[in-house]
Amino acid sequence: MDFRFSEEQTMTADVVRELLADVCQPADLRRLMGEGAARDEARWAKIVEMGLAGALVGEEKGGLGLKAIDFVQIAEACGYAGLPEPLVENAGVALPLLADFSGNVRAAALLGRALAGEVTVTVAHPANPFVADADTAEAVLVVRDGAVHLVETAKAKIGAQPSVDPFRRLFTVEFEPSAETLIAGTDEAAAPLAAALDRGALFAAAQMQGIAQRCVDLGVAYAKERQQFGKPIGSYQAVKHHLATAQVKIEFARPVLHAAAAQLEQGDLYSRARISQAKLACAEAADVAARTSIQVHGAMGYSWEVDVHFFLKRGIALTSWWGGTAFHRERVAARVFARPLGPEHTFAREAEHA
Amino acid sequence: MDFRFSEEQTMTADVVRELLADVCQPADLRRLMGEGAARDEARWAKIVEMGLAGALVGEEKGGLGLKAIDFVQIAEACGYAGLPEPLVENAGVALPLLADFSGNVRAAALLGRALAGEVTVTVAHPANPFVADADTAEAVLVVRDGAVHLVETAKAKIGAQPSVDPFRRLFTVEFEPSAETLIAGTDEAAAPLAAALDRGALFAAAQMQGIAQRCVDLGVAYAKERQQFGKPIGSYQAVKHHLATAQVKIEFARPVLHAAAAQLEQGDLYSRARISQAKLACAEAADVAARTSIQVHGAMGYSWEVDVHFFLKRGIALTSWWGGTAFHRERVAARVFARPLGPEHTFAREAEHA
Amino acid sequence: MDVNYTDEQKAFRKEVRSWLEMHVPEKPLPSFDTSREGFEAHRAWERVLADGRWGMVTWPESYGGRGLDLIQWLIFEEEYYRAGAPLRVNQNGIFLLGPTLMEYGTDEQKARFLTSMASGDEIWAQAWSEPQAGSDLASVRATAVLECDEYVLKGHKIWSSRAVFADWAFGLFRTDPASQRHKGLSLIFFPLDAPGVRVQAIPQIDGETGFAEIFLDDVRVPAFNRLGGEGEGWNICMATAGFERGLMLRSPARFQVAARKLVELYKAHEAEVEPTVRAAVLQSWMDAEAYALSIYATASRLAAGGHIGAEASTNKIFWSEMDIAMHKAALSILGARAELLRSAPEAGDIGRWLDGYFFSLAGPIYAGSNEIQRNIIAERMLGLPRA
Amino acid sequence: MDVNYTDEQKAFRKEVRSWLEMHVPEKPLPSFDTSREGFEAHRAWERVLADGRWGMVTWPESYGGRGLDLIQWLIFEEEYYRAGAPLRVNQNGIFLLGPTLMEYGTDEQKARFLTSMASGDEIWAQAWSEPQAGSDLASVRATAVLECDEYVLKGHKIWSSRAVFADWAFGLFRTDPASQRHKGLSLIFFPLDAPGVRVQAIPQIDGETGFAEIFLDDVRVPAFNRLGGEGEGWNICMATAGFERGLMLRSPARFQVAARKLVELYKAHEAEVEPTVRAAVLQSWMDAEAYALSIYATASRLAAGGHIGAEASTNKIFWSEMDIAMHKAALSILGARAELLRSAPEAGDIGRWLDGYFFSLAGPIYAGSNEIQRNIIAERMLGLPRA
Repeated sequence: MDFRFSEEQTMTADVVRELLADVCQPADLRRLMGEGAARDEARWAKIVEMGLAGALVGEEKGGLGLKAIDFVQIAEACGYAGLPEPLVENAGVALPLLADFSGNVRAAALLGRALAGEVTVTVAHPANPFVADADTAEAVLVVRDGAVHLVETAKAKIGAQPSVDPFRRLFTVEFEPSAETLIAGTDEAAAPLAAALDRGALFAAAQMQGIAQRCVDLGVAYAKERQQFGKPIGSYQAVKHHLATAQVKIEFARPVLHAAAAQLEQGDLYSRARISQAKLACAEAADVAARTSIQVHGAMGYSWEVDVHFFLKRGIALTSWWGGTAFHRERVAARVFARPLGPEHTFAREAEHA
Repeated sequence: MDFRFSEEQTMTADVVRELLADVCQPADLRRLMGEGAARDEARWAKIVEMGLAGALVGEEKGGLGLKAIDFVQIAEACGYAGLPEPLVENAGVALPLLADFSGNVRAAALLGRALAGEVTVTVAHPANPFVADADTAEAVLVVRDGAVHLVETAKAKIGAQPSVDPFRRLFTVEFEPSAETLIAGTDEAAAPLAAALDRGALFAAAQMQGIAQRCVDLGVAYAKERQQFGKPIGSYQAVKHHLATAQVKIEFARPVLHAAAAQLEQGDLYSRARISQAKLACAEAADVAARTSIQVHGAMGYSWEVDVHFFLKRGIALTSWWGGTAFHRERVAARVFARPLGPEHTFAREAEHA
Repeated sequence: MDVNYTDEQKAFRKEVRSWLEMHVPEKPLPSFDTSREGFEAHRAWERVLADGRWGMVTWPESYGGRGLDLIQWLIFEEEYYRAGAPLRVNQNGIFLLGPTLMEYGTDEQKARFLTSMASGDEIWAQAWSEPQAGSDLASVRATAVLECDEYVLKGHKIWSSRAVFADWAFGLFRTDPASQRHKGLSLIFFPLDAPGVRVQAIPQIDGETGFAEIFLDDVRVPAFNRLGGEGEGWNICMATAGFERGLMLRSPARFQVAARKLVELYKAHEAEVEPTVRAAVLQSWMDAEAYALSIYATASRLAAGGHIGAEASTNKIFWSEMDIAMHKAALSILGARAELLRSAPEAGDIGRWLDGYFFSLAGPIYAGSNEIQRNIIAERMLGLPRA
Repeated sequence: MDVNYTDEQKAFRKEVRSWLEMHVPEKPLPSFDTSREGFEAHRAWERVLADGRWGMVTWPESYGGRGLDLIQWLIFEEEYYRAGAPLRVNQNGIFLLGPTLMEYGTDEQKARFLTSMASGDEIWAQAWSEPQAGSDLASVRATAVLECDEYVLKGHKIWSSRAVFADWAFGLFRTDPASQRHKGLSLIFFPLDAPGVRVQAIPQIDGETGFAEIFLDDVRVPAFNRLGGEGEGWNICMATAGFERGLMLRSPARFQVAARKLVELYKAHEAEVEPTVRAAVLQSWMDAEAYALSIYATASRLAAGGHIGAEASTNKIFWSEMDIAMHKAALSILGARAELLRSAPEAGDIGRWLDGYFFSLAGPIYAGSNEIQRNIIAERMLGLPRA
């Protein structure tokens, strides 16, 4: 039992964090928005160079063989930066799912190109009504009646569903299911799809955790600088207490998020409840932090000039992404009402209670 | 349309308020508690003298013929004072209910004595699991299978159910129902019992409104006096904001309470929803105000020495008295989901929509 | 206490309702904040209202009103929102400045400004804040120097609602250069097309541009444009702000209509929605009703000759928090669709809830932040000592 | 990161569990705050614990401990609460003063006080607050004057937990009469039965008397009873308070057991309870788990040589608010029965939820009010300027 990240885990995340601090500042986001482009190709090239596409794909399949716990801080960093490019959805969810079907020739071939960073893949999972980044993806893993189809986007009908978040690119995907598109039947697909949902929810939570901290940081920076009644507004108790309340939410979402990441591979009722708890806790932290930050910014908070709105919008979107509040609360309920409770079960796993 | 109290309404309430300010201060409560007596006979005599027992009984039956709107501020005053004696339950609920059955000889005889202030009556209504003040009451109106029985307490088995609130005297009542005890069959009893519930809930709400204001007032008085870090704690923004938040709850419970009182006689889905809304809003105000007051009192708030605890406890008790949160929320839902909504329906009544 | 409408009030409601049924545009007008076209469409609507003498029913007939009391105003507002009639583009004029003009203006000023305000011929922006004077409004730096019966205005105003397209604005200026804080400020009107005025829109979080910055560079206006005495600006402005927050800025009917729509949205999605949302929906309805009832209480008191008190502050806190809660409930119901733009093919019945949510987030901030309001309540209502 | 217990840790859990199964009293002990009998029963239990060397597992063996790390301490606590073992009557000693003594005490002081503390032979009260020194602890007025190797103590302490029946107390005294605020304070121990000490119980809202006032009138204690240097009391006391709030004062296991009981209560009444309560029950479980995980993170960091930081403040806010929410949820489930005393015939399974609720209301207040904690978080964690 050592509930701390290893040096290696922290170092990898630091590298991503530093890169994003360099190339993904609000000014960069504004520039991209001005250009109306789907993604910043220069930034994406740098991210691809880091070789993280195969982070969660087993080494025997050409990936890095990392686990969710190794990737969770990277996803937090993406949230903190408001990264528009699909590092999290591609490397965190789509590729490990694709790798689960690498017995299929088409899947294996696509995986090779995706691991090399040549293309990205996205997922049309029943947990989400839309598909993210389908316009820039080479192919979509589509679930249809429980089975998984691999569909080249070029052969599908992609319909844009514009989001209020200028960097969320959502789509509906229509295609003709056939024996050729099918890569996994219902039975074979069930476990990988459940794992994909777990990863999707976990990394959405991680991004919201990053968003929450960014919102507090922006609020703190403004509160130190902005003067009213002859003092920085950050010296008023009301402003302090609002920001402290948001930070407390963040502090107690963090260990849940990290435990969820550490337990994800269990793939049981316990780990799923923990992931869902993390999703709820991080969404709450992001919500409180974003609203607090807007409030602290005063009238500025309502303007496009201030950066908080990027994070407010992303937080709203991710709250319902990979399952909303009701969905995740029920996953928690499934564990709470059906399994033993109490202090000795904090890190419980199904096997021990079988 | 004139949503203000008449001078007469306010004057009557002022008289009660002044009497209670005189004879029902926390020091009086502490004295009574020390004596372990059911009620303060001297104080009760003064209350009886005011002739309010028949407030809500029609003039043709020997009462004052007042309406709920005339009595609501009196109930608020009782809450504010933490009055132990059953003015509200006797005059506000039991006697108007008894008067509804005054065609019955026993009921009529009892009503006469009760109006004269010789005895009190209490109600065993299905909305409450217990009966208040059965030990000092002459008789209980008991509902059994929808019919109403009038039972002399001397002939019933009274079991004490001690409450954390030293001045709430709760009981279970057992008796032998018979043709003699029966005073109203199911059909005849339905409307009077519904009206009793409405009055019970309304006046419980009114008492909680008084409790809420008392808690804020106690907190304010302490915050002005108590010094920390060289200043009265009431000059700190955090303390101010807590108390202001509680006061806002009170300000927006008040018009709901008064509208509910004004509409009570409608006896329809609209007035019932308004009464239930008042119950919920006043309970919320009392809860927030009591907790805030305890918080403002600091460590003192946790001690028996400080008066807030009387009001905290009464507030908790009244929150579930004459229907709890779930019950009243469903009465609101019955109106919201089944009747037209919108600004033109603020003072709607069933008849207009028939 | 009497919660029944009089026959006269009932007849009035009927009259308003039938007039609105005949005149309210069938299709919603385009936003008055995003295009000149939308702005002018709203101005045209103001003229239609004025023609029917519905522009400001509480004003004296001589200024285009009907001399009605506040209860009738509430009835009018209820019917106005019930009918889904357009937002009032001139709200800064008719709800904020108008009542203040009525109280502090000279007869000449009233004649000059009120009639054109009620008719929609002149639409007003407010110009309270400056970059360094937000919550701390008393630290206004913009100056007005009197030169032979003309003020020369200089300064930088910000968060001026409607200023992008409006005709006139009113704001605080320091007329005594040696003065500090609340003293030496005057309330002065200026035309937004005067030489030296530059207006720049502020893009908002919801993509609209309802606010603007105003740069004033030696703008000359006649001294006639000063409301009240020199140096009395702060007190007059507080009276305006009190009235704004207290009663007219947020008509209760607006929230009752929003609550009705929320209930409709909930009913349409009841099967998919978790039970806690149901409680939030019911709470929203209750809050909107509580707010309406509270305004009825205030209006009854004012109609009987009372004065507005700390309701200004309690109302502000209540409606701004209710507005956020209502929109959050709606977003919960919409779930994953909440983030879509209304133009998205799958948007369905998402309506304007998300924009409304962003807008609601500003509620605790503008018209005096809720922090300031809580201080006011604590100090003026509860009598707690100043810091 | 490794969230699996080692074999050694598993074996330790097993050992704790089986010892507790054999030794925990079958019937709950009477409260240690309401009677001497209950107090002595708890002291006896402390002696049983000490005999098994379970008094304070993290302490060195020389003082009756087992020299275990904080993860093992957590496992012990989990099993302790799981077993429903008695509350620790000596928590002021073992959780607060003990660790501080270990860090700042001389060898002689450790030998004198730690062993008798671990054995339960000496039960400790804390004596932090004074009537005029609550949140503002630095305004302590009690004095200690050194006279030939003895301190003469004078003053009035309040809100001393356990002081009614305890043997010893520790508190802050002004040793430099000319000093102001934080300076010139020293941390001094005194026996509660010394001549000149008068203890008076404070009846509490829940009817218990866990707190007392202590009046000190020329109480003489040897200078040996001062912990740390003269004038160092404030810093030492802050270290104690940090540790108290940060880790030991509220064991996560306590809340996890409460959450389990809440879920059981909910299940027993599911049919009668409205759906919003279900969400509150689930939230309580989640919060208790979040708190436990957060303590695991801190314990792991400390076990690896790290220091406790602002967790002290964030933990305090979190557990105190969680505690209230949990009890409120329970009261919602109990409905009209919530107000009954446990002695009422109809009380049924109401348990101690109402008492617990009253107790929880004090949570945001004691051990440094949550207002103070938010200031600390804002200033020390977030770097906001002091007022």
